[in-house]
Amino acid sequence: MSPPPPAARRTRPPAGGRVFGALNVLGVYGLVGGLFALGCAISREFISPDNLMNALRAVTLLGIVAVGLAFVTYSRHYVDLSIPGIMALSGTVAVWALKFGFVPSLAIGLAVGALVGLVNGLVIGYLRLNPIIWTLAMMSLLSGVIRWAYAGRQIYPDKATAAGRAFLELYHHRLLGLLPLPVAVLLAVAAGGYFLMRHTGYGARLKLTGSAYEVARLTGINVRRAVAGAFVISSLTSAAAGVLLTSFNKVGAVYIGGGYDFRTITAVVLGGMTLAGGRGSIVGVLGGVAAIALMNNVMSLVRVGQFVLGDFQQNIVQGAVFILVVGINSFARRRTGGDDA
Amino acid sequence: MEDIGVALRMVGVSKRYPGTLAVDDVNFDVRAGEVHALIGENGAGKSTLMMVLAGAFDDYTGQVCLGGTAVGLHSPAAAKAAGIQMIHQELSLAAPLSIAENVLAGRLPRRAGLLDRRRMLSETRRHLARVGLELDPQTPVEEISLHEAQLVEIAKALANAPCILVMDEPTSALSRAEVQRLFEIIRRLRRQGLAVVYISHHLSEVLQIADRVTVLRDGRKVATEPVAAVTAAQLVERMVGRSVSGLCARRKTAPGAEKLVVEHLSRYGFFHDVSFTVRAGEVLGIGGLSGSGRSELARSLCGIDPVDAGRVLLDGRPVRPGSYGAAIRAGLGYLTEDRKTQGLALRMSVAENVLSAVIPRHCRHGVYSPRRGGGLLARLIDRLSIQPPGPGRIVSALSGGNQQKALLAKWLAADPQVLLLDEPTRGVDVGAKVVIHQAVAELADAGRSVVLISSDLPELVALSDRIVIMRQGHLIGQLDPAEASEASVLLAANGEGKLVPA
Amino acid sequence: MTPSAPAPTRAAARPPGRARPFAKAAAAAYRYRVYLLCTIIFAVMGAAAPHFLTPGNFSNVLKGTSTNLPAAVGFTIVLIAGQLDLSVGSAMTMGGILVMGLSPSLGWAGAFGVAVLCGLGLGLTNGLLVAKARINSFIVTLGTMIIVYNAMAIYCRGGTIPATTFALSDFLQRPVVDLDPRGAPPALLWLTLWLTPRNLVSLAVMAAAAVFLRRTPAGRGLHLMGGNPQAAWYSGLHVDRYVIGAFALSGLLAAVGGAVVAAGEAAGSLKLGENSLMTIVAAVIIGGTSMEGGKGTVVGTTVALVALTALINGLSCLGAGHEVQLVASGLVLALIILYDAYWLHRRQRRRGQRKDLLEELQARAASDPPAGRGSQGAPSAPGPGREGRSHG
Amino acid sequence: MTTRRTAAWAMAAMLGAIGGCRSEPAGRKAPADRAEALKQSLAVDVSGLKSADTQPLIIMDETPLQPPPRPADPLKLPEDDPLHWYDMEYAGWRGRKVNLPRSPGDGALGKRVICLRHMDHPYTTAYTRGMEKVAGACGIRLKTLTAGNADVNIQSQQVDQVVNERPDLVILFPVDATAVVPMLRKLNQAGVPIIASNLLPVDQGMPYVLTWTGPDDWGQFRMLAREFAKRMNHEGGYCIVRHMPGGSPFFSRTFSVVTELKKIAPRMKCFDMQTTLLEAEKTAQVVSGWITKYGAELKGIVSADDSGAQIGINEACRNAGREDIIRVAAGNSKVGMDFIKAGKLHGITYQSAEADGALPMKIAADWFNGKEDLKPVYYLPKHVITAKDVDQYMPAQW
Repeated sequence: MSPPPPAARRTRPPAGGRVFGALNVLGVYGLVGGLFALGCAISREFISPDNLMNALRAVTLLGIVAVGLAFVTYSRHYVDLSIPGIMALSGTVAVWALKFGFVPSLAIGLAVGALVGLVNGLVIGYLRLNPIIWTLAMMSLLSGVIRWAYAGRQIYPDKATAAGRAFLELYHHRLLGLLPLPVAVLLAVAAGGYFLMRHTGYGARLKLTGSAYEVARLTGINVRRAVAGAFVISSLTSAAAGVLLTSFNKVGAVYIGGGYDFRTITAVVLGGMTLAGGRGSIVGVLGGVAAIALMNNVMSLVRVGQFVLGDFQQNIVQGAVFILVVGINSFARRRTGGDDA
Repeated sequence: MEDIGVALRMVGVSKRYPGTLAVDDVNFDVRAGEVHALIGENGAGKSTLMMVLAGAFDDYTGQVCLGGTAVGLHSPAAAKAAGIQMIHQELSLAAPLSIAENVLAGRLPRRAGLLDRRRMLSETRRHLARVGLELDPQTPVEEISLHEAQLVEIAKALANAPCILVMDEPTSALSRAEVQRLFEIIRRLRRQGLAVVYISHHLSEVLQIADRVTVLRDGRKVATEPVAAVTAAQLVERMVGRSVSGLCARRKTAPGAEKLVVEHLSRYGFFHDVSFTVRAGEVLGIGGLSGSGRSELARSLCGIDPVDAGRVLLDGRPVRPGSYGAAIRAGLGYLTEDRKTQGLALRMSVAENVLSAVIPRHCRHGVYSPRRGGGLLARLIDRLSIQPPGPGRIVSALSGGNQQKALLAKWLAADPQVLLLDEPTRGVDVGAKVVIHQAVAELADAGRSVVLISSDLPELVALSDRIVIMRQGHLIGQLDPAEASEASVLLAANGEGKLVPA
Repeated sequence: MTPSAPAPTRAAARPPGRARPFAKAAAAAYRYRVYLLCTIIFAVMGAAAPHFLTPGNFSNVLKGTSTNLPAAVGFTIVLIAGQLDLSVGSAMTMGGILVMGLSPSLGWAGAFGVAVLCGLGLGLTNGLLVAKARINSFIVTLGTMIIVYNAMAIYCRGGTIPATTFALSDFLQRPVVDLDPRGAPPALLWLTLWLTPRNLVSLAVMAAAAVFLRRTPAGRGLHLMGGNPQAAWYSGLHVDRYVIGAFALSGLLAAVGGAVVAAGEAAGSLKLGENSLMTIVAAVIIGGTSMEGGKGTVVGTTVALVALTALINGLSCLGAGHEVQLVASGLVLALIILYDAYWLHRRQRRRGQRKDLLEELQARAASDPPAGRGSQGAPSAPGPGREGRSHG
Repeated sequence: MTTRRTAAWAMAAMLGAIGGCRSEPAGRKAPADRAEALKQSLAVDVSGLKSADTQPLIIMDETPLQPPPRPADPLKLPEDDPLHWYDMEYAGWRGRKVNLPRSPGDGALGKRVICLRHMDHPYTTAYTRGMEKVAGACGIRLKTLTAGNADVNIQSQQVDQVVNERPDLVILFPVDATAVVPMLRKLNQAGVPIIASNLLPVDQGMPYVLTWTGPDDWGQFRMLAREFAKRMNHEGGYCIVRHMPGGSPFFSRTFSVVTELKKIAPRMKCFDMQTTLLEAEKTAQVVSGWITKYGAELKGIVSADDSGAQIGINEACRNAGREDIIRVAAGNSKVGMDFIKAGKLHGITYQSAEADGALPMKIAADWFNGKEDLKPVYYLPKHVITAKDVDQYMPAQW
């Protein structure tokens, strides 16, 4: 989308491939550390486990989605704008499918999400359509279809059935009585994502595909499949988050997951995943998510004057920090001799 | 004083990149009405020096005088204003725009502030005619072929009526005839008093067109002397800093069994009805002019591009068409001619690039650990003497020659039964060339088959056991091994040689 | 080896030797796909939807178009420059809210001035961050989109700012030639009813942009820059200035658009530009502007915008719900870009084919059935077309 | 791929879309004779209709409207003075009207009514359901348009469309209380009778409408505030989760509580108020922040919505182990009522979505039948649902 700068200006980089990566990750964790210090300075309550737990809870689902989207960004396909649609769809379908029992409904929910991801993957990976535009169209289609299917109603899990109750409790379920399920899912997804990206053949192929598509193709890598895979992964995590969010909201409705598209890409990029593809890591992405969590939390603790629309100020600060951090990252990368991607 | 007639003089010019000193205190001058060749191995600083002229850097040191007056070339605009035009190695045309708008880029004719289309088109036609192109100026550049594009690039440079013309490898995609036409143009311009700087790896071209030649090595100037006074061998010696005994000894091997059989392979509009065989331990050279369909043949052969008719057999088993992955698994490999955009991921390390072709081999139960490839990697780096040897190096930090070695290493790592080499030494310095030639020879001696596509005739003749000739999309036959020589290849490629059926 | 008949492959089924009867028509259809789409929508809706093909509704469609048109034009310019501007929606909102908020104190002219200047400022900021700080435009404009929207939310305290008088609104909405809808002959109404100052402003903006992009050296330079920044740079163009300029224009136009809309609706609200971005992106892409830069026309964008608006409007004439409109517009966008991809694929497949070879192939296809093609002539025998041009 | 095939594709897309359209219900044919038509129309009795929660469908607040005297400049007064909000609360009460169209007086039978809704939402779905019941009973042909996702521009376009289609009456559910004024004016000038609904337009808009019907946000939130105060024993700090910006509830459901509590329970203190766009997650985050920030001093939370936002609030309280916090909210969604039954919510306003949709249609029918002396505003009755009487409002409407 944004064209390469004149090569003549691009300085010849010295050694050090993983320097950038490390630098990005360090960068975002530096931010996290700074926010942490700020929080401690601002109020005593900040450091309390309750508060930190709240901060974490607020971004658990965001984290789950972000890990998936990271693969799309890593493959140099920017963003999947159909994420909110996938979340709403999988959640709603899961509620509808409760009549087949609890586990089947979860399975069906995830499957539907993955199906959308597969379509995205096939169209973008195999037909080479622009990801932003296609997923935009897909988003419009999905939100239309959901409204159409449920005629503007929202559907409730039936409390009368065991499956319904189980579904409503899903979000609050605690593994071994202490670890909240969403957090567990996040940890699992993150670990899986990290392993997949770092330590599998797929990860290596995806990296080459993301860094240099043509090269990957002429190395005999099935680039189309690699890209399609990224979209399927992203849709799967979105679906999982969607089901959890639906259980949290106690209803399946079209507005579930709204705003997750841009919030997620913000977290991913903040975490040092460059839109140029092939760079960044899941660890960094988690850092980005943590940074957003702390930013919100700290700002909500600031005692600003009464009767202000605190939300708006918070967003402004977030937007500014976002641009700033990414700017510093790309600047640092240029300085260390990388390209401006 | 001696500045009389000197169009350009560069005094003590240096340019430092982070890490390296690319150009180190170079003095260089061109007289009006002379062609001054600039040669040297890759990474010797030729291109950097000329980019200084093109105004690509605002941080070079030293002095540049044009016609005796010092000028600062800190932006391309400044360079253009000073009458310096550059023909770039990698084309600088905008694909979606029309030829006309590319040729007249930056100086479109205007009437009453608006664009004057009629004049734009007529002017463009004139400029295209000079380089012998009859194309509609309104055709988008994305729809013309590569060598047409290169001619457009030249027309674009000439359109700006420069007083100093810098040509960086202008002939890489041109056919012989086109090269000759280009030389005619250059000679005419020289008579008109234009000062030309000519950068090339083709010593033959240099000796043919240049008046003086300057040799650079490691960013320093080694020598400047009139072309009449030097031989190719001497120039090579100065470039590499050591004497090179004949490029590569002619190999003699007893070919083994038939390895690769190509039957009536066609991709409509690119090459038709091509049939040949390659034996184990044999190097089959494919001669021909640029645009004769050799690369297209190679790409379709290993499934990168589609095949419309015919088939390919490896060890008697047909290779699934249209799937490069399958072809590689079957034992084929294709080393692309376009290193920068198709061969190497410049952002990634040498190790990652070299091992990228053998990812599955280093996976155990789904776990990929490049470390397993460490030994292989070290061997290859050592065998091809890739400099600097660090596997963690980012590829873009390597010189062209070493990048090419890395690219070859990638395919040696994959160790295919049949390796197709497309211009394996294009734009590569002599030192790297020797290494690559040896590697190819060893490959064949190890019983692998090699298909060599090269416009470098000495290389083609020296390395190949057999040479077949392609012309205008047809394989028109094989040279009699007895009398294969640069000359015979050239004649055959131009459709005048005598051939035996392949 | 014996010349055996070549194994049939999937592609061999249709040798390009055969002349394709519809080639011309298909090419034209692709070339003018936007107009085609627009015509189809008008035809279908005109046939199906009550009250659709009436002067009143036509002007209604154009009003809907003009709402997003200036911003869409700006977006097109940025896309041609090879960048992306997600902040157009917020810029519209800003223009609208500022005009309404400031007009009591500064008067209409003053308020417009300030609003437009703010738009320009936003654009410049985007441009500088992209060109000088070298941050990806997707990221920059995503950030400014959020910042500006929330700044406006604070400015109008989450509410909506009404106009103090209806005078300007009436002026902007009333046709220049004001005929009585009941009395006047429909033919005249068709011509005059949509000629409101509000629409005219948008049309003027569009026309100016079209001339700028097609007929001025600067405009062509923008294309060059988007198509190949390096080439532009070597041709002595100031690439950064073009990038900044493109963003500045986009911000400015979006603000103008927002301001006009707010003035016309006699109210500036946060929701003004909220849903514009998606519509604009869809329209610009359907209009044939390429995400890779260097390619695109504002006329195409305009027609596409008309088509989309007509689609939505027609559907609601049919009483179709929001969901149907979403599905329909999604489908149209999807189909168009699939169509594009298909054509790109075909072009790349044919790119670089040699004329002489194709002619030869046709000659053969004429002379004998494709099956026997393999056995035709020993490879070394001189065939037809051999001595053609030295290159294809 | 040829021209024809492309065309075919596009056609398929269109027809597919058109296939899904809800076409207007036919409605009974009105007899030619006006008197006969009127007689038949008057014969229709809708009082027996019930909404999904088995409550009567046609309900309205009969108490006469008597607004207090308007202060010179309300906005000069402090925000916690009820009269600061005078123009918002008593919008149009003074009943000033401009060129209202006369009733045709020939009966509702076979009349065409268009309803412009602000967005797709379960509430509006129930709202439309109620409206359709009445329309069906009265033989009125109803067509419903939705302004996209609460998009002012689209609503404005749909208003133009209505002007173009000239129905017998339009029921308008504004996207925005202020931005709707010019639209009302335009419809009024075009001679289209308007009944505004649910969202009370600002005062400047009221002259153009026959009347307005909807929930009495100010009134019922005062009622809710009194219930809230009672449960808080008239002391302690509280916070308010606000409605979406842009609508009147954003202010009414906030400041009616603030002003009322200032009057009846001066010892209660409002710590903080924020909009969370009614999103559960966001609300949970904000409320958790409040609980951390104000700790034990925070005794109660008022919410502008008992579904999404309330879920967030309860989540936060549950996580912090602060089930003791007193919670009241607006609207009677299923979620809210379940919370009431579960004791996690102590009071919600009864706002029957179906009745909200039925009332304007009923009044439209009366107007068609010749009833022209309409009140400037018709409120739904005010009531606060608590654990005591929640059962009689089940099953919830949405």
